[in-house]
Amino acid sequence: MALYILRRLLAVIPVMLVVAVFVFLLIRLGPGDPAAQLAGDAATAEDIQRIRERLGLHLPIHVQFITWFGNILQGDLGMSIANNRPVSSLILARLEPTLMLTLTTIIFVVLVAVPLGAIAAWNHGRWIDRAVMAFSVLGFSIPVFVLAYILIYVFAMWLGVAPVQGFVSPTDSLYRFFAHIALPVLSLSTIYIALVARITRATVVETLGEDYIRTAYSKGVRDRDILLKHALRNSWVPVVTVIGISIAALIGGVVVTESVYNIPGLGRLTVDAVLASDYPVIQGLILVFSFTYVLINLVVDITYAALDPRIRY
Amino acid sequence: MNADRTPPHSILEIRDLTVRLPPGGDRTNAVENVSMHVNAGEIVCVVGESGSGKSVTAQTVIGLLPREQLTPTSGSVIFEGEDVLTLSRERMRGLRGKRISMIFQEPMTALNPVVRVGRQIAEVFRSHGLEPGRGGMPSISDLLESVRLPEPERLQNSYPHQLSGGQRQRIMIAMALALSPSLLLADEPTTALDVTTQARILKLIREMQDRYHNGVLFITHDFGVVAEIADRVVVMRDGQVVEQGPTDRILRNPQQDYTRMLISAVPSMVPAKRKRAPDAPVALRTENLAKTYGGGSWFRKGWEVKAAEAVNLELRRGQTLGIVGESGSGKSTVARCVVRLIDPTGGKVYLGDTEIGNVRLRELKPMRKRIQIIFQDPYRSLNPRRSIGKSLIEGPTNFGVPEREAWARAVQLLEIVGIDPDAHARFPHQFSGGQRQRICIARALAMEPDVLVADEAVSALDVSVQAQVLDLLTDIRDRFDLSVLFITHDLRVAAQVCDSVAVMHQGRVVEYEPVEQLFAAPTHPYTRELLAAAPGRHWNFQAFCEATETVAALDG
Amino acid sequence: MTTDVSFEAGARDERALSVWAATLRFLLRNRSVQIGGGLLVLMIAIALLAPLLWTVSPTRLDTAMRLRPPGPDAWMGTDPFGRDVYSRVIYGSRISLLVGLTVAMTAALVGTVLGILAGYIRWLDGILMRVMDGLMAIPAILLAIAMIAVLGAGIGSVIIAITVPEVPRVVRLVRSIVLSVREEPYVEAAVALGTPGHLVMVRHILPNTIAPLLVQGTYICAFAILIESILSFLGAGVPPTIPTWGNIMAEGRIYFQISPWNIFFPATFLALTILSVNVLGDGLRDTLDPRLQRSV
Amino acid sequence: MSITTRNWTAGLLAAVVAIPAANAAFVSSADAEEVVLRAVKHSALRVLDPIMTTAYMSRNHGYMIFDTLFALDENFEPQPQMVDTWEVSDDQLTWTFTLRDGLLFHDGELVTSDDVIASLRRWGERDAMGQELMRYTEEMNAVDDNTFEIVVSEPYGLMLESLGKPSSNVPFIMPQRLAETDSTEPIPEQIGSGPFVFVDEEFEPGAVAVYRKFEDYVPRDEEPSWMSGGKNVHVDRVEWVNIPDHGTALNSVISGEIDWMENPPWDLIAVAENAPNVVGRQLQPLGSQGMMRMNFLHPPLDDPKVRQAIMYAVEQESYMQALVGPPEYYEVCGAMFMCGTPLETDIGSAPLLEQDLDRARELLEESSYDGEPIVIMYPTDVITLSGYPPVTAQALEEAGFNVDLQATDWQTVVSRRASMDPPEEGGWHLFHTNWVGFDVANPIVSQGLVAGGREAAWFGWPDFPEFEELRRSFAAADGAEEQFAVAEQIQEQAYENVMYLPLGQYIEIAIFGDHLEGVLEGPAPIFWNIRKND
Repeated sequence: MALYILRRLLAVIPVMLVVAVFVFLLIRLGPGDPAAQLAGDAATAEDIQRIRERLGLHLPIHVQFITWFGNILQGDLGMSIANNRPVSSLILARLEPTLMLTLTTIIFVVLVAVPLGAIAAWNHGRWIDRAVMAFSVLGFSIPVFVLAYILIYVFAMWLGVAPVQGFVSPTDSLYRFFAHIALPVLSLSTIYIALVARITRATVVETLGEDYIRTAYSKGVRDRDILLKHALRNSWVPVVTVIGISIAALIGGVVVTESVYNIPGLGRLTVDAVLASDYPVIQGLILVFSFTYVLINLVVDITYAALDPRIRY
Repeated sequence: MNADRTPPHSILEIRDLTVRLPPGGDRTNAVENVSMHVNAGEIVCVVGESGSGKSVTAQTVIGLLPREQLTPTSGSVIFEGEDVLTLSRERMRGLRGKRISMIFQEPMTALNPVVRVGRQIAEVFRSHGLEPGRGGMPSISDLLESVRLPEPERLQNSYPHQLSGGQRQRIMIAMALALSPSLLLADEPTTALDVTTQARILKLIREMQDRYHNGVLFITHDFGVVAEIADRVVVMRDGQVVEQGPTDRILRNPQQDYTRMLISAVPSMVPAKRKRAPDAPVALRTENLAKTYGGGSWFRKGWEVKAAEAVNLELRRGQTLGIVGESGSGKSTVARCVVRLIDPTGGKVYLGDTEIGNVRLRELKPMRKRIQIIFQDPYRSLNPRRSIGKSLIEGPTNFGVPEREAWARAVQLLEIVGIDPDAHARFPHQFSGGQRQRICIARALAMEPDVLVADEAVSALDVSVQAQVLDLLTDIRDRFDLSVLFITHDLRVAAQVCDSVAVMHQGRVVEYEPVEQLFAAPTHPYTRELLAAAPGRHWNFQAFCEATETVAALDG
Repeated sequence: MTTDVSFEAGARDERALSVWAATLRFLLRNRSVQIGGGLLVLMIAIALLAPLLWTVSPTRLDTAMRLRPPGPDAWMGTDPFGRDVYSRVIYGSRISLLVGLTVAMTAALVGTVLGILAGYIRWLDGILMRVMDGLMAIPAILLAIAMIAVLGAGIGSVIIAITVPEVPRVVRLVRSIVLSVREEPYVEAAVALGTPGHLVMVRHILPNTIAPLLVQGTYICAFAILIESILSFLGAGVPPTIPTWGNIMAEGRIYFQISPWNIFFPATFLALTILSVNVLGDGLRDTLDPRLQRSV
Repeated sequence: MSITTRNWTAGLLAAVVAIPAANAAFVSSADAEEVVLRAVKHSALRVLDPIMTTAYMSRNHGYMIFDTLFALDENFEPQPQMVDTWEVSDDQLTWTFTLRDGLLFHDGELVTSDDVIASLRRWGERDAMGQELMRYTEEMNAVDDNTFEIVVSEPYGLMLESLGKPSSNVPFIMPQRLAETDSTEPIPEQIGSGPFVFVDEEFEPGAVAVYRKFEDYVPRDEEPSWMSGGKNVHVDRVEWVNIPDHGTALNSVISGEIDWMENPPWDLIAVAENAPNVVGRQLQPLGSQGMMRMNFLHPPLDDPKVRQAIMYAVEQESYMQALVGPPEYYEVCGAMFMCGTPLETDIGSAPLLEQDLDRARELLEESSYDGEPIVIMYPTDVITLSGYPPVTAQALEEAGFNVDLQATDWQTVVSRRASMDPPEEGGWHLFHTNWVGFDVANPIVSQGLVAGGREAAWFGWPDFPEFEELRRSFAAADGAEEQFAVAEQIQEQAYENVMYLPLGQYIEIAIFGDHLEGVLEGPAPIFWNIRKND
């Protein structure tokens, strides 16, 4: 087991290296001169040159990469151009809202989508199944920002049952945390509920066709136990895989959702950084997001290995 | 066979049962007007080829027909005085596992892979409001012991994948008999098992039935098994009962042509007599052939499987060499190595005088046409997207045969293997399994090979079709003076087609003799065990009588 | 031996054609394919006929006519520059479908080539798949945003930026099909028949990828349309000089409360288009390849 | 189906319904005893150094934590703020200033003359008006801790106007150690002597900036007027929240989550004002001016005829409609120094006020223009700028130009507009921007009128030495009348050369809850003097 974990950990290295090279090249080859930006309206050519040298932008590109990568390994993601602060401190400051938003969303998605998918699978081919599938395909088709505006309009402006914007830390007030996070979570989760419900349904339908389900029936096992103890227990590997993989896509939704609901998280930081061409921040964010994604999927894999008796390593 | 029992009373009575198929199938009903009964203490075998409706019958009895696809439309299934077709879902559930239970064909998939087997057995009790080991109920260990499983305490904490196929089937039986049901349905419970395991499981079923005195409805396609276990036989075909009666009567004196045909199609254990030239040139030879898997990756150094080791075989022109073994014995590995679908890790393969086991793929290419292979699964052996004509000309055109010529040859070959040449533009799905296997043979023949490797080529076929394909194989061998390497798990088949047989066990050839000698005087204990396990070895099916010339020495 | 059976090439092609026709007929029997396909054909027709359908030039400004509600002059109202929302929405269908279809086809093509290489050339497999893993680790939208930042805003760069994150998924799909089909007996039989590697690939392995690619392609198409609208909405996509649905909504978003038509109409068209592609994809999957799952 | 569908559905419903029902609940502050003023600014505070950058957000931040020597009152008169008394020597060459007693920095140190001199020096490196002042300045000396003098080489009439310059860059006074930071690098910490203290730990760039009241601040006794007078703070805490989505921000003012919003989009002001508890007011007196700037370095815009053709092709009203919308918030105004200032005049502006495509085509015909595309930079991310370029593009096309409208973001415009390369090699022909009225209110501050060519002029680099001389004479002009006369001349020539095109004049409205009392007008947003009632 330890060897397996080690092997999986080592496999992370090439992936992250690819990400790092890609991100570095992408951004360094980009247009826009960060030094000119930093210098502002009234800057002279010498001002800009001085800033270039301060940022190391005058060095050859491979030297820049080595310096940059070395710094990253030490946890130094560089300085934000627009904010003149260490990127790592910017990201840390914005971590909590995004973390809470995504965690709440994932929990909500699992709580809603898995039962939905399971019920649909159990009623395979009947109206409730069709309704779930129709909802699912609809969920895939409504852009998150459209949904967000509809929700704000209906719940915040019209009914006045939820705040319009903002984020409150659960450590300040749990009640206000949930009040503020409710609409963002609803907007963000729709597409994932659609996705997870669909996968759950498909997996459970497939599992329900397995021989051991027939065995369970022949033993006289109750319907509920067949669904919960046999079908769902054997379906969670694909379901959890999808949840793990869709975290990458979730981040796309976070970018939009945080912008609309004014949640000061990493998604907002991303949009701000892009609009300000704040390349070090974009680099840092991509690295952090990718690393998180890889790590989560690593944990997912290791969990399977630990929990599923069939998986050998 | 159980004549000394108390007067039989009927546990199950099926009357005029008809189950409808969903519209659009090739027939309207899965089973039609089927009537049969099972008495307490009796094993009734339902025999039939695929599609005969035997499994549907069993599923109807236990109420496990696929929802909304198969519906009983008429007739009744009286179990202990109640018509199960009219019972509520919940009442039916109450019967299942308690009064009626079932075991299935695939022990590998019939157990929930993520639940420990002990808990799965306990679930039978709990689903009926009982607890194992309490209130007069047997404990899990008792049950495991009763099905002759070793170390019950340890075993009940195992997961299914940690057990062998035979052990899993025993767990299934323990589960099925946990609440002493009066009726046990066994749907081909030994078909997926190796022959030695099959013999033990059949023995266990008999034992258990002696102990619990329940009725058993045993579904099988194998008359060997029938001869081994049945008290009465019901023969089914296309959803209808052809004939039923006591085993002895059916086997000795079948009334219907179909029954006769089925019984006589079972190959004999007595090797067919055939003249062979002992000094024919060697067509294929292996020298210490070995194949080892694994060991490549830095992380998996410890993981290594020797699939085949030190295999020395010799196949002469015009002869058939059989490789017999159970699953995992390495027989298919050898087949794939000599055709170079996989690369051997040791030893040499000579095709005629040419070594082909270690040559590079480029040099191998001209040798390809001299050795061809036929696979087990007729449904996956032909590209479903290509017409069979195109499949047939593919090989020759690869070797520069003009397309027109290849087509002409394809037509000829289709005729030889008994397929209408006009069907060349059809696609594989428009043919039956047996026809496809014939087409595969034609495809191999189109290359005009010296050696034909048949890897379990008839194992997936129904017994009647199997007989025809075997005839075809023998026929073309003789007609084209082919050498055939015949891989099989079935001793009966080997006895009929092979000139000599190599028995493989755990990657090694344990015995390698001319066929008569091997069947008459096996020397290796494994060979003897294998022969002793063959179901129905006492019976000469072709002659509808008990076997006279048999491997008597092995009895007991 | 009768050789008068007709083996002429023409006859064979006819049969092959009829196979495709039969497949098409089979597909068209599926309700989802009917609904999704019908809707999509309608959208494509709108896109193709757009110049005939719009009432004024979609980029024509009339600042005196800004933010007018829907009425006889402007069927879907006007935007903050006084441009005609109806004409812009009609024009937007061209961009969305162009992006969706191009991304799907490019991703499928590039992914198939790379997938075959990965599935067939062992030493390349490791490297290629690590790169693909790396690409997949970067959230698609971030990757797209970063790439557009580098390539500059424009339809071409948006297409590239949306395609790149999709390629790894196709590569994985094709590679897994290649690896599994390679084990099929009929492929082994072809090898035993001496069929050269590239012909084995083209004749026996590649056809197996068509159905999954078709299904996956529709999902990619839907996803691409969605991503394009999100990118435009965030201001990181197609330049706002070109009326796309995302751009129309981005320009109208702040006036959501006083002129919801700026969001409502493009959103409806966007959702309908994505819906039609998704429904079509589901229908194709149900008929062609029920075991295939969608991935995001 | 007897499975637990019902339970699951019920749970789901419960989860949805559990979303709280009362609006007030979201507003209630965790720290109820503190009075917190929450404001949404027009953009995010990023750079905390108001000298290094001209960004208005940095200037606004400066007014929170720093204080100034002088400050402008509502009559455009500089009034002493940190300065207690001052005098000028008879030769008009030596200015002596004495600081008020008890001025403290947030770290508890006294404000000294050394701090002031260092601060002025740093400002003088960056700011245009500061640079002008430094050109005249011989030396700056600390007489004692509280007194300092500025010695100029010749009499300088704009001394107090410079020290009380209201908008970017404002000569804020900071501790000497901060003021010695290189002027291209941001100051390392936020210590000022202003009425608010910056709470660094709670600062999240792009999201929120937090200030608390500086308890030791000593306000002047005078009534507040614009940036001058007593800076009395009546709230404990001010939070600047950045909400990039205007609709969201507006809605949260209506719902009471936010107290104050700067510059909502004009179309939405009516929505806010219709809400019972929200008021809208113009706080910034002069308003702003739109500007179209051309590149004088490259053909065809180096040809005055082409520039004039553009002037005839466009008209102010379209720009204002596209940018602002409701007419009550904008004004068509040909005065380069703004309508409503002492220098207001409409001389030379007629071609800009009425579109005349025929004349434009005529001029174009006579000019050297031969069809090359005019590269217009189109920043799409700044709503107060994105209205202009499409209007220009359409007008130019109608006049017979070929137009290349290049969409990009404002940051790219900012770096690209500095490029003197030809348009086809990464340069540009034309861009638009806005100026706060005070920054164009006279020929000296107005960047667009600097005609010193590549070395001295603002982006676009017009090079007209005589014009430059004329502009200089404004600084030397004696008295308002003479100043006006010079200004008229300047404007006339500026239009002739098409130095830049004013695109109209608009005001910005702040909306805030009617529970705020004492909101002041001024050239920059003012957070002192405000009381928050319940």
